This record gives sequence, structure tokens and C-alpha cells, in this order.
Amino acid sequence: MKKIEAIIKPFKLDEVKEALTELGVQGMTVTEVKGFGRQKGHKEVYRGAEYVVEFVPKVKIEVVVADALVQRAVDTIVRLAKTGTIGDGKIFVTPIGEAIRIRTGETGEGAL
Amino acid sequence: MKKIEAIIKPFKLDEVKEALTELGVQGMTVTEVKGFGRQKGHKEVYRGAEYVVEFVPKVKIEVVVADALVQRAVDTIVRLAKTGTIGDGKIFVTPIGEAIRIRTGETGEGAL
Amino acid sequence: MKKIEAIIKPFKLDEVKEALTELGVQGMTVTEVKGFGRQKGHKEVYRGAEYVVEFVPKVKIEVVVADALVQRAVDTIVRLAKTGTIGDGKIFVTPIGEAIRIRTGETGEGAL
Amino acid sequence: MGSHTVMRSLVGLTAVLVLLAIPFIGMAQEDGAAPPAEVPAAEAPAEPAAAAPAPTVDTGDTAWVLTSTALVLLMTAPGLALFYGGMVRKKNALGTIMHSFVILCLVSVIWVLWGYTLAFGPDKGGWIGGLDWLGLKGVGGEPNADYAGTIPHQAFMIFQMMFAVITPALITGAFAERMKFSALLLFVVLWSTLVYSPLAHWVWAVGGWVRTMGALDFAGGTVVHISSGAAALAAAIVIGRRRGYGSDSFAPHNLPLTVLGASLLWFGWFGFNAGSAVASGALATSAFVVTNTATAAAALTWMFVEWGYRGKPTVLGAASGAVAGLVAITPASGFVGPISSIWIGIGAGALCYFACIVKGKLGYDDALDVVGVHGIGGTWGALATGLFASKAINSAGADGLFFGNPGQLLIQIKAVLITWVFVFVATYIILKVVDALVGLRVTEEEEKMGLDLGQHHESAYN
Amino acid sequence: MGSHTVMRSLVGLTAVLVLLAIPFIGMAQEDGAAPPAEVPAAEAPAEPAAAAPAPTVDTGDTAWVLTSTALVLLMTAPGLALFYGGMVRKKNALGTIMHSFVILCLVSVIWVLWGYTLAFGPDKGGWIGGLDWLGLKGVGGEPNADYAGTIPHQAFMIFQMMFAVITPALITGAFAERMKFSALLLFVVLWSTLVYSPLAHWVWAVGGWVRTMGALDFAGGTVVHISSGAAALAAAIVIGRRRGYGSDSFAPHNLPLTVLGASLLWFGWFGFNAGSAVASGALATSAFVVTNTATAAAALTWMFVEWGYRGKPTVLGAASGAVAGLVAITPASGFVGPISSIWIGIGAGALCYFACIVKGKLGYDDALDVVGVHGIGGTWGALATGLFASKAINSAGADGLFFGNPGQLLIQIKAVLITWVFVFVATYIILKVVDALVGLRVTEEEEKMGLDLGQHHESAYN
Amino acid sequence: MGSHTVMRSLVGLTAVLVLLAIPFIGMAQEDGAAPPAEVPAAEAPAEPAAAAPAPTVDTGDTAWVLTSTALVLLMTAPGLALFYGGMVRKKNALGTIMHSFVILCLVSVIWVLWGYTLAFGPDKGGWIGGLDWLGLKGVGGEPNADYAGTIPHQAFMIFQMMFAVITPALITGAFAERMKFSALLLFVVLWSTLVYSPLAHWVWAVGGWVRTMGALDFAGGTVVHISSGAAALAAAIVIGRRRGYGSDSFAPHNLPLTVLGASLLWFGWFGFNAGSAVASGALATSAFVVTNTATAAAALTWMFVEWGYRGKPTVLGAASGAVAGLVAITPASGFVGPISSIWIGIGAGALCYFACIVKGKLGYDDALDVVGVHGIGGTWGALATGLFASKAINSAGADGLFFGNPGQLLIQIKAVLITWVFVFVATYIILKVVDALVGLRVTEEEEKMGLDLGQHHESAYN
Ligand SMILES: Nc1ncnc2c1ncn2[C@@H]1O[C@H](COP(=O)(O)OP(=O)(O)O)[C@@H](O)[C@H]1O
Ligand SMILES: Nc1ncnc2c1ncn2[C@@H]1O[C@H](COP(=O)(O)OP(=O)(O)O)[C@@H](O)[C@H]1O
Ligand SMILES: Nc1ncnc2c1ncn2[C@@H]1O[C@H](COP(=O)(O)OP(=O)(O)O)[C@@H](O)[C@H]1O
Repeated sequence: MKKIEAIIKPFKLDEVKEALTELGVQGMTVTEVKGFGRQKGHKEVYRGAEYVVEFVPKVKIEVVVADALVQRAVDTIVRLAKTGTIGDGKIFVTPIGEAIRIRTGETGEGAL
Repeated sequence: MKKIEAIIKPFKLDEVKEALTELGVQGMTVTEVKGFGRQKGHKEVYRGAEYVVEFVPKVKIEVVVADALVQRAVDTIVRLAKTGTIGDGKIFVTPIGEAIRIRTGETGEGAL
Repeated sequence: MKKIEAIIKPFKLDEVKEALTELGVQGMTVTEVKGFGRQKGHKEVYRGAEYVVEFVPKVKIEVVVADALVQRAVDTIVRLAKTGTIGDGKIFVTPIGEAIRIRTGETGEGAL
Repeated sequence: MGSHTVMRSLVGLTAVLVLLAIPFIGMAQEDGAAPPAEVPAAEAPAEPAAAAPAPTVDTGDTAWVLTSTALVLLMTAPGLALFYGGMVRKKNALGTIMHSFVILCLVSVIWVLWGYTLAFGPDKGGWIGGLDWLGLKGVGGEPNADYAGTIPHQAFMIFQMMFAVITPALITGAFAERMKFSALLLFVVLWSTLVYSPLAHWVWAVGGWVRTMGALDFAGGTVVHISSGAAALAAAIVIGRRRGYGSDSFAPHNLPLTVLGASLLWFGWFGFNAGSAVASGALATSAFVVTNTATAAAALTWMFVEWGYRGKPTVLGAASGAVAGLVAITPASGFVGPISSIWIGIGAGALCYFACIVKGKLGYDDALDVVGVHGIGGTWGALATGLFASKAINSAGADGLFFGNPGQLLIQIKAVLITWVFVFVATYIILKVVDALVGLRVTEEEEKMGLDLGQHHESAYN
Repeated sequence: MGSHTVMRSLVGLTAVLVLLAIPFIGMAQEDGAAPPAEVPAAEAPAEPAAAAPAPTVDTGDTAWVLTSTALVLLMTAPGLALFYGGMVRKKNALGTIMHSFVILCLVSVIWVLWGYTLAFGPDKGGWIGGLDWLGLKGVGGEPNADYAGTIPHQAFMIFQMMFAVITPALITGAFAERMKFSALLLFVVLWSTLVYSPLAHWVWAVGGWVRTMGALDFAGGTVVHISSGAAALAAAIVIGRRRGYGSDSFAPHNLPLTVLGASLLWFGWFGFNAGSAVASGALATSAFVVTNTATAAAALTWMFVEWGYRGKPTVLGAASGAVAGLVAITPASGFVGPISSIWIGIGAGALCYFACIVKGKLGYDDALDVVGVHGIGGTWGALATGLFASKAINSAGADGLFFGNPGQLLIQIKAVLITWVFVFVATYIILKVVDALVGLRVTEEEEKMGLDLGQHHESAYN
Repeated sequence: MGSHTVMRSLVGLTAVLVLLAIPFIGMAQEDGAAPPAEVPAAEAPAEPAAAAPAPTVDTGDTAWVLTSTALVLLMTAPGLALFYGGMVRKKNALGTIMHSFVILCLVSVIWVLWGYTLAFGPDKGGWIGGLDWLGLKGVGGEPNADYAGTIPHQAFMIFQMMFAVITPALITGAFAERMKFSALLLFVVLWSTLVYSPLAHWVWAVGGWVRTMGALDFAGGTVVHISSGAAALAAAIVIGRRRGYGSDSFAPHNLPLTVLGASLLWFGWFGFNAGSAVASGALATSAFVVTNTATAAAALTWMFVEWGYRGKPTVLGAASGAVAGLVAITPASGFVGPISSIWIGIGAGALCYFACIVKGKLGYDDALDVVGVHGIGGTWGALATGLFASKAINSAGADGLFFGNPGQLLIQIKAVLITWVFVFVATYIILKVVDALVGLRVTEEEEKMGLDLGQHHESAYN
């Protein structure tokens, strides 16, 4: 089992979710985050004072999948979240020691 | 050291927190997230247009504990976060390389 | 590659970000979280009813860096996020299996 | 499921009922409506003293009463809607706001069709108004000298409508966060017809038995505030506590909305109290002044008492105190002077604060403190009218205890008791009936999910 | 880049235009302004019948009209601003609010400089007002008997201003979430001058050809609502759909704001309709009563229809229904009685609900349903005036079909058609011109980012 | 700790002081209060010219002044409360809103007890009012011909109260996000008594020395706006900058609230300016018209200037410009015509924009730009009155420079200087005293945590 963490542009969320579902992924968890990177933030002006807001709104998808599925899931995300412009985001893959479904107590890949 | 990540129903947060504290856990970090899974979302209607909101509000608890405590912590969460209905959530366990307490610079299990 | 997760006091975010940038870190992801720990929360009073809010607003920084940079990044965060008072927060370091830049498909340290 | 079917049929029923009522009353009446004064009001004074001066419409008085009517509408929505809406949890924000909004709509129609004539129509034995003015038949542009001799009868009617609107809206604070929407609608139709209209008749109509008794209630201390407080107590008991009461946090989700609502209540209350003079002049001005003064004093009092008692002056406390002051000065507003009004405000701030504290000990869950603020505040105001009223302020009123007339206090006590008992009992019965018919409370799942999604398929914030 | 330069120059242009207009009109006129009545208004009635009674200012009428004017201002900002602002996505909240706010500012100045004289200045052949009152020259404290004989001419002027303000603000709902700000400004200057002022002249000015035809429009069913609806249809077609229309969620970001806005619209609409009596008295009262009744009935109808049709009564539905009711009763408000107003409200609630549903099938993206609510609601209201109008309510009006005069309905149909056709065509042309000059729509990137950051460098919530 | 004790005792002190003041003044006065005119106002005109016509209450004038009073109350809460509340950071939202709200309460009581008599009581040497009207003794339903001959004296009193309320509330913008709540209360009690009441006496009371000098201030340019601006400057200097000033982001947390507040200020300001005619008629109408026009022009000007200067037209800019225009037209509103008002608005928009920009360079942290908007805007308005005033608009006024009377400008300059110097110095001293007694500023920890949790144990949003 691996956890795939993808930080993407918010308006890409729905497409990515659909595609992952088609791939057989049964669940995922989404967090609103602020990203800092090569993509410039924006300027805000209030009563003459300018603030440069360097953080850009992003969405973080966390999805734990069986090892067999990792590569295809990553490829799917890359394909759908890509616009080709700076700020498209990153994917990080980390090992997961154990997974448990709270409702049933199932563990391992069966818990996903 | 391991990080336990539990995605649970929001109204279960307080009970889980209490129980973990009794277990000797000294701290944890909580994030509001949106979950997608077997649990159906809900319908919203605005001026005749229907939207199906597939994401369900969840809470993510992250707690890093000494290896000795992992199993008991997981069991505790399962016990308290369980309602027996779909959408109770998941627990993921991952290894932690190092932990540092910023205030003192302590590292390892002493930092928790 | 390692992921450094630092939970810090919100008003320290800007300083930490600046310092990490100077160190050569090119990007990071920030989430608003609620922390529970040794630091006491606060009391709120509404129409005579008192609520003790045990969760304290914190900010979680996630930054994935090349192994060579890990120690310096951690030290930098410790130095800048420290106020010396309870609640300064924690840093956790975890291994990252793979990193992908969505825009280009680059992988490994080059993707950061 | 079953309850769904019941609900549907209820919806149908209500809709059909309302629709049926209309042709029954018939449009024919419009012809019979007194035509508005032909002569433009403004010119009226130009022809002096032609025989017995038929009541003419005064433009200034009418301007003030129309303005006041609009102000009282504002009290219900958005005033009360936001005051309450900000105090509940996020997931119930819309459902709570909707209560006030839909009551405004519902009672507006009821009042035109049958509410007004039941309340103010020609008296039947002191108990109820006759049906002569069904569908506003005969309620037109000519003044009705019984109630307001210098404004169109319709102006008096619609000013009164806004009181009929806000009273049930106030009650909704008691059962916030758990009432089924269909039950709310049915409850309001019944309560407005069977409780509000009769009570308004007793206290305000010519011939009403409480009025005849000599009770003073300038702008609705008994009819509006004690009655909503007593109904709230019944409602909190019948519907039961919110899930999680005593353990979960019920912290208000948006206090700026609540302060906005409270401020709009204050603003609108000038229409409520000063408008109750149904004319523009010295009496309206006096009511205006004491309304403001009592409110300010009550807000400060609540704030200082809470500061002493809990260690911090809260914003919700100041806003609540202001509302308590507004409530308490309501019955007295046409009868007392400014210094008296300070005392009334101080009493309201302190009493209502402790009433809200005590609630926690009594165990019922009056979610937004309707009993504590309107019930207790209204009771204090009605009694205080018996203490501080002075004929020097309003020669048409009476003197209170402090001005040498202890008898007035006794009358006020009687009026208070009558209102509490009648409204509590009647409300209790109505709620039991509604519960039997459609069920008062949402399901456990809906309560956890919140009224917004559960009852309306909407969320307040996206 | 290029478009930036164009925009800049446009800004310059507009600014310069406005500034240039001022000295041109000249301050000299101030001397010529009729001095306000020397005699304090209040004393006027004291001297009875001196020869031919020169029109005097009535204090009560003036108080009501000034109050009404303030109420109608409140309708645009914050009323409409929040009603619309709450319905868009978070990233467009400020941009949407700004539309109403800046239109209030822009049209206020235009109306003083040239708008009022074009609309109400001495008639030129039934088509337009002469330029005699440019910069309000000659519009002073004396009443103008043609329009309102008991209030200062300036009071009538500024009351009318608020109608000129809200009409283009209503249109902005059609192109919400994608209109370029500079284009908006240019559009409003042109539309107000070339569409609103002429139309107001035709329908309301002495000598205006639609008025002469005998069409009844008490408070702006055609001039304000059909005209904004027809313009909205043209705008939705010319500017095209929002990106993501049909796939993304466009759920309202803050419904409590929307309910607040709708409630303030309701409150302010008493000024709109009852103020249109330009006097305080029986006619204003009657308009007030039917306005409230129709609104309540329409809100309930929309709610029940949606409940039956979709399974839940929504809060946005109730609020939308209320607005639909307000729209529909507008032209009829001075001519119909309370029972008729219930029917008008029921019709409005049902028709406008289905109009909003149907939109989805026609394919244009009228983002906030201006066509469905104002276009259809206004059309229904104008026709309903031809059905329900009764001389028993207003002897200066006419009877409608149900009161024995089918001819009135035909006149109303004509007025409706004239308005739809004229406004749709004229708006279409103006938008094409504006598009050619500065471009109507923000860039793709700005649309994704939202108007707040893209057009104003601000965000609504931090 | 120590400071806690001090605070507690202060709280006690204030409470006790206020309470003590009441019986001292005594309820006995209520008997002495002039009974409201027995004759219903509406009938008065019916009996023409009986001997020397005792001043009678005009219903229209009274309706307008009561409406105006309610409108000015609305300006403070929720108007200013939300305008300011939206501009601060989320953690200080409630604390900021509370400032306006509690000042409304506090000054309402002070004004009744001693404020009004100090300001408008029988003159003592041009400097202060006598104590004759302590606790409103003798202020009743009869008109006071000195100030307003056609409305009850109490109506004039409470209209003036709202001015006394809003002035200190305006100042709070200067020390937002760091003022200790107990210090605020003490400051307001002292400032209202020692600065506002005297200044109002000088400028507006019969016999006041600045009034006698011939200075024109129709609705409070000096008394309200320059005075709050000068006090704000002193406050910003004495209390020091917010932590993080110049480095952290102080972006407004909720701009829709700010626009809502600004719009309510605009709406309420019609009461402020047009109500200052203390009668309904041509003068009120003229003030109404120029108020609206100047505001619109100022908002557009700020927006265009910022657009040119910074590249984007901001929503906060337009709202700020509107407030600047409202401020600037205030002293001139009863004396100038509509074209003049456009120029006054343009000047206000541009000057106040640059004043806010310049602030950044001067180094003091006037958090919400009270100096830039009210100080500079009020000064420009007072001077502009000396330029644009015209007897053709108000024969009771004077001509300004552009109408041939340069002397008036000199008088205006004098009045401006007097106000700035007196208020700045007096405020500086008062703040130093308050600082010594209870400390002006919250602790570092509380400032970081925010006023909401630190001072009130509440949070705005949950
Ligand atoms: N080293 C990193 N660690 C964690 N998150 C990162 C890192 N680098 C970038 N990100 C996240 O990825 C987002 C996109 O990165 P950015 O540099 O803007 O563009 P791109 O991915 O196209 O190179 C950032 O906003 C941030 O949220
Ligand atoms: N593969 C997964 N990776 C990450 N999070 C998941 C995954 N599957 C489920 N979740 C999270 O767990 C929550 C509950 O899952 P769900 O399938 O609805 O019910 P259950 O856990 O009872 O099977 C989801 O809302 C989502 O937040
Ligand atoms: N075991 C843990 N696992 C995850 N997060 C933790 C843990 N302990 C503390 N934290 C986070 O660190 C924050 C600071 O911890 P706290 O005990 O208050 O102070 P300190 O770090 O100074 O000892 C907490 O608010 C919480 O967010």
C-alpha cells in the first residue's frame, strides 16, 4: 500500500476524482491548502496599501491504494491535472504501514 | 515512532480526543477535510438546479506516537469512532523518521 | 527525499517561509490546522454558557526536500519558529518514495 | 417513508387550505372597500371646519405609521432572522433564518384573510372579533376612529400585521436546530389563529376583556413578548433538548450576523414602540426617547453584570441586553419618562441575564433564550409599567405605584398571569396536536446533518 | 497589454467626459434655481385660501417621499448588492457587489447632469424630454404640479433617480461572474442615457406616448422590471455562458447574505411602490398593503411549488419568490385591492419558478435569473394590472378585465410588447458596441481566478 | 493580575458612577416634564391663527425628524460597526464591532443624564450649556423654538443624541485592533463630556461662541468629522502602532460586511444631513439631493484616481470614497446646490485618497483611516462650505467665496483651526490620563490572540 498525495489546481478536482473512480479507487480525502512555489501569487490592494499574497489556493488529494495500482493512479492524476502552465502541482508517494477500516476493523488492502 | 492518521466523522472528534489523552497521548493535530468514499454525499438545490455534492465533511486526526503505543491508539480510535454505519472512516499508519520539538529542540520520542 | 512536516504558530509562517526560500527550497504547501497539546486552549462564553476550546489554531507546513537539505531545513524551522513558549510546535520527518511534477512529468529530486 | 408521505399531504393540505380560503372570501369585496379619500390628503386642512369634521387622514401621521410598519417588518426579516441565525451552528443557519422569513410570509396572508378581523373586528363579548372584516372587507382608506383617527384604516391594519408576524417568529428561538419545517408551518397557522388573534383582541381591541380591566400595554409587552416567552417555554418542554445538549459546543456560528440582527431590531423597534402612538407627535417622540434609553441602559447592565460574574464583557451579552431592554420598555413606552426608562432598562438587563443563567439549571433547552429574554423581560416590563407609569407623560394612561396608584400594579399582575397561563396551555395543546399529526422533530440523522441540508437541501456557505 | 491600454484610455475617457460635462452645464444655474419656499412648510396651512392657492409643500407628503427615496436607495445597495453577491461564487462576491454599488454612484451623477431632463423635462413630441433641466437647472424647492403637487420638485427628481439607479443594477445579474468592469461602466452610461431615460419618458412623462396610450404602470413594471429583464436576455445572449456552465457547481456562496438582501429589497420596496403615490395617505397605504400581501403570497407559492416539484422547500426559493412577488405587484400596486394582490402573488410565484426552470433548457446563461424573475414577473404584473385594476381602489386609474374593461388588458399587452422589443434591440446594439470598443468579457484566466482578484485586486474574505 | 484588579475596579467605578448619577438627578423631574401637547398635532392647523400662535408640533416635520433619528442610529450600529468590523482582521472583528455598539449604549445614557444639557442647555458665556436640563428635566413635548419650532423638544434632543453617539464611535477606527476595552469605556465617558458637549455648544447652541462668529456647519462637519479626525490623530500617536505594522498583512477580513456598512452609512446619512433641517420640506430635500450627489461623485473620483494610480479600481476604494463624500458634504449640505456638490464630492474623493496614501509615509498607524477620511474630508467640507455656500439655496445661510463673499471662507478657516487644536490637545490629555489609570493597550499576547478572545472570550465565527 502506498499513499499518493497530489497537490493540484482546485478546478481540476472533479475531473481527477472521476478518473480515479473509474480506475477502481474507492475513496479519497481532500484538503484545501495554500501552495507556495514557482507560480506567482497575486497582488491585493487595500486603501492604498499593497499586499503580495504569495500563497495560491490548491487542493490536496490523499488516496491510499494497493501497490499494484500506484503507477496507474499517478499517471491518471498527471494526465488530468495537467494544464501545462506553472503551478500544476506535485505528486508525492509514501509507504503506508497499515490501513484499517473503522467500521469493520478490516485491515490491509481490504480496508481501502 | 509512527504517525497514525485517522479520518473520522466530525462529531466523534471530542470522544476520540478524550480517549487518546487518557491513553497518554500528549498532543495531536486536527484538519477539516472532505471525504469521498462509499458513503453517499447529499443533494443541494438552488433555483431549480440540482447539485450532487459527493464530498462529505470529515475530520483528520494526525497523532505521532511511540511504537509501543501504536496498537493501543489504533484500537482506541476504532472503538470510539465507530458507529457501524458506512463512512466511519479509515486509519493509516506510517513510519516517522524523526520528530523534533521546536521549543526545546528535543528529538525522538521525547519530543512527542 | 524526505517530507518535513512542521506544525507551527500561525504568525511565524511568513518568517519561516522566507528563510526556507533563502535556503533554496522552491516550494511548500501550507494547511490551517487545529492543534491539541500542552498549550492550553481558551475559554469562550456565550449567554452564560462557558465552552473550553482545547484546540489552538496552528499552521502545518509540508515541504519535500532532497536528503542533503533535510537537516538544514529542520534547523532553520526550529530557529525561526521558536518563541520559547509552550505550543511552538513539532517537526516530523518522513521518507518519500517518489515525487512527480505534474506539469512536466519530471520525477525524483528534479521534480521539487 | 411514512413520515414523508404525511409531510407531503400536509404541504398539500396547507396549500389547498390557503388557496380555498381566498375565493371563499371572494374578490367581490374589493368593490365594497371604502374608496380611499377622494380629496388628496394634503389639501384637507385647507378647508377649515366644514360642519362635523369627518375624520381626515393626516399626511404626517400616515407617513410615520407607514414608516413604522416598514420598520417592524425589518425587525422580523432580516432583523430577527439574522439575530437568531447567527446564534445557531453553521449547519442550521439557513433553517433558522427561514423560520422568521416564512412566518413573515405566512402570517401576512393569514392576517389579511382572517387574522385581522378575529383580532380587531367588531367585538363579540370581549373574547374575539367578529368576521365582518374577513379578507379586509370594509377595511379601506377611511380612518377607523376606534383605533387611529388620523390615518387610513388599512394603515392601522398593516401596522398591526407586523406585530402578528413577529410574535410567532420570536418563539422559533426555543425550538431552533431541531424543528421539522412542515410542523413549523402547521404550528404557525394554528397558533396565530387560536392564540395570537384572541389575545390581541383581549388586550387591545375596543371591548376586549383585558383592556376593559384597565391593563396598560402600550406596544405589546403581554401580547407579543410574554406570549412568545410563554409559548417558548411550552415549546422547549414539548420538543425536548437538542442532541448533545450539555456536552457539545453550541457556540454561535456568526456573531457579526447576530449583532447586525440586534442592531436592526433596535432600529426597527422605534417603529414598534413610537409607531404605537399611531400618530406623529409628542407621544411618539416620548416613546422613541424612552425606548432608546432603556435599551442602552439594559445593554450596559447585562454587560457589566456578566463582566463581574464571568470576568469578561461579551458582545453577545451586550446585544442580548439591548434586546432585553427593548422588550421590557415595550409595554411602558407610552407611559413613562426617560429616568424611569433607565430603571426599567437596568432591571431588564440584570433580570434577563440571570434568567438565562438559571435556565441551565432547570434543564429545558430553550435554545436561544426566548423565555429568558422575552418571557422574563416582558413580564418585568408589564410590571414596571404598573410601577413607573405617569399621567404626566400620557394623560390617556394611568399612574403607577410610584406615582401614587398601587391599583395599577395589581391590574398589571393580573394581565401578566392571564397571558402566561392562557398562552402556555394553549401552546402546549397545539404542539401536541401538531406532533401527533406530522411530528415536531427532525430525524436524528437530519439533526446531525443540520436543518439546512436535511430540511432544505441547501447549505448556507459554499 | 493591448486590452489594458484600451481599458485605461476608456477609464480616462469616461472620467474626462463626466468632468467635462460639469462646467459645461455650469454652476451658474445654482442662482437660477428656484429658492426653496421661504415660508416654513409647516406654517403654510395656517393661512387659509389666499387667492389661487399656489402649490405648497406638505410636510407629511415630503417626509414620506424622502423616506421612500432613502428606502429605494437601500434596495440597490446594500439590498440588491447582497442579494446578488450572496448568490455568486466566493471568488466573484466583491465584483458582483461592486456592480450595484458603482451603478448607484454613476447613475446618481448622470441623473443630475442629463438623465432627469431627458426623462422628465418638457416633452418633445412624446419621445424624449427637452434639455431645459440640464444639471437640474430650474429644478428646485417649488412643487412641480405635473408630477407631484405637494412636495418639492427636487424630491420628485431624486425619488425618480433611485428608479433610474436600480434598473441597470438589476441587469447585472445576467452577466454576473464574467463581465469586465470597464465594459460595465461604459454600458451603464450608454444604457441609462439611451434606453432608460427615453423609456421612462414614454411611460411616465406628461406627453409620453405610451402614457398617452393609457397604459397603467404605477411603480415601474415596464420601465424597471420588463426593461431590466429584456436587457438581461440580450446581455446573456451577447456575452455567452460562464465557463463550466452545465458541469461545474455554481452553488451560491453565502445564502444568509442573499436572504439579507432579499429582506432589504422587501423593506425598501415599500418606498418603491407606496412612495410612488408621491404623497402620504390612502393611496400610499393601499399600495403598501398590496405590496406586502402579494410578496408573501408569491414567496409561499414558489416555496410550495418547488416543494412539490423537487421535494424540498428551499430558502433561496422563498426569497426568490418574494422578489418575484414584489416585481409583479409593482405596476399594479396603486390600482388593485388586497385579494387581487394575493392572486397576483400566486401567479408570480408559480410563473417565475417555472421560468427559472425552463431557462436551463433554452441554453442561455442568465446567471442570476433576471429574465425569469424581472422579465417574466414584470410581464405578468403588467398584464395582471389589466386584469385586476379597479377604479374603486384608485379613481385616477382604470378598471381591468375582471372589473368590466377588457380594453385595458389590450393596452397593457401593447405596452409590454413595446418595452420588450425596444429594450431588447437597443441593449443588443449597445452591448455589441461596447464589446467592439473595450471587450465585454474578462480573460479566461481572470474568470477562473474570479472577478475579485482579477478586476479589483481584492478578495472578499481573508 | 494587577492590571486585572485595576480593570475590575474601573468597571465597578464606572458602573457605580452611572448608577449614582441617576437618583441624584432624580425621578422627581418626570412630573415637571412639560406634558405633551394635549391637542393631537394633526388637528392643530384646523384652528387658524388664534392670537399669538403658540408653537405647535407639525406631524410631518416630526415624522421626518424621528425617521432621521432612527437613520442616524443605524449609522453607528450596524453601519459603522460593520464598516469598521469588516476592515479588521478576523480575530478582532467582534472587538471592533463592539466599540461602536457599546458607545451607542454609553452615550445614549450620558446624553440623557448630562450630555444634552451641557451641549444645548441655556448658554453660559458662550462656552457651555447650564445644568438646567440635567436628566432631561424640562425637556418635553413642547417645541423649543430656539432649535426647532415645529417638533417636540425631545425630538430635537434625541436627534442630537445620535450625533453625540457616532462621533466617538468614528474615532475607534484609529486605535482598532489594540485598545483595551475598559480604557475605551473610560475614554468615551470623558471625551463625550469634556470634548463633544462643549464643542457642540460652541458651534450649534444659541450663544455658542463659534456659532456667533458666523461659522456655517449644517450637519456636523466640524463637530462630528473634524473632531473625530483630530481625536483619531491624537489617539493613533498616543497608543502607537499595531504589532506587525509595515510587515504583516492587515488585509480586511470581510469586505462584503464593509460594503454593507458603507451602504448603511449612506442610507443613514440622509437622516444626518436632511434631518438637520429639523423639518420636512424644501431645505431637507435640497440637503438630501446634494448629499447623494456629492457621495456618488466622491466614490467615483476615489475609484478613478486609484485606478489610474494603482492600476485597479477597488471596491474598498469606492466604499471609502463614498464615505469621504458623505463627510465632506455634511457641513455644506444645507447651503449648496447640486452642481457645487459634485465639485465637493470630487475634491473629497481625491483629497481623502491621497491623505490615506500619505499616512503610510508619516508613520502613525491610524488603522482605519479616520484622519484621512473624517479629518481631511471634514476639513475640506468646512472650507468648501466657505466656497460654495449660496443664499439662493438657504436664505438663512451665507454666500461663500464663489458667490462673492470671501469673508465666509476666513470664518470657516478659523472654525476649522479651533476645532483641530482644541480637540487634538484635549484628546491627547484625556488619553494620557486614561493610560495612567488603566492602561490603553492590551497585552502583547492579547494583541496576537485578537481582541475577540482576549477581551471578550468570544470568537466571531465558529
Ligand atoms: N518542495 C515542495 N514541497 C511541498 N509542496 C510543494 C513543493 N514544491 C511545490 N509544492 C506545491 O506544489 C505547488 C505547485 O508548485 P509550483 O512550483 O508553483 O509549480 P510547478 O509544480 O508547476 O513547478 C505549490 O503551490 C505547492 O503547493
Ligand atoms: N483509499 C482511500 N484513501 C484515502 N482516504 C480514503 C480512502 N478510502 C476512504 N477514505 C476516506 O475515508 C472516508 C470513509 O470512507 P467510506 O468509503 O465512505 O466508508 P467506510 O470507511 O465506512 O468504508 C472517506 O470519506 C474518505 O475521507
Ligand atoms: N504527538 C503529536 N502528534 C501530532 N501533533 C502533535 C503531537 N504533539 C503535539 N502536536 C502538535 O504540536 C502542537 C504543539 O504542541 P504543545 O504540546 O502544545 O507544545 P510544545 O510543542 O511546545 O510541547 C500541538 O498544538 C499539536 O498541533
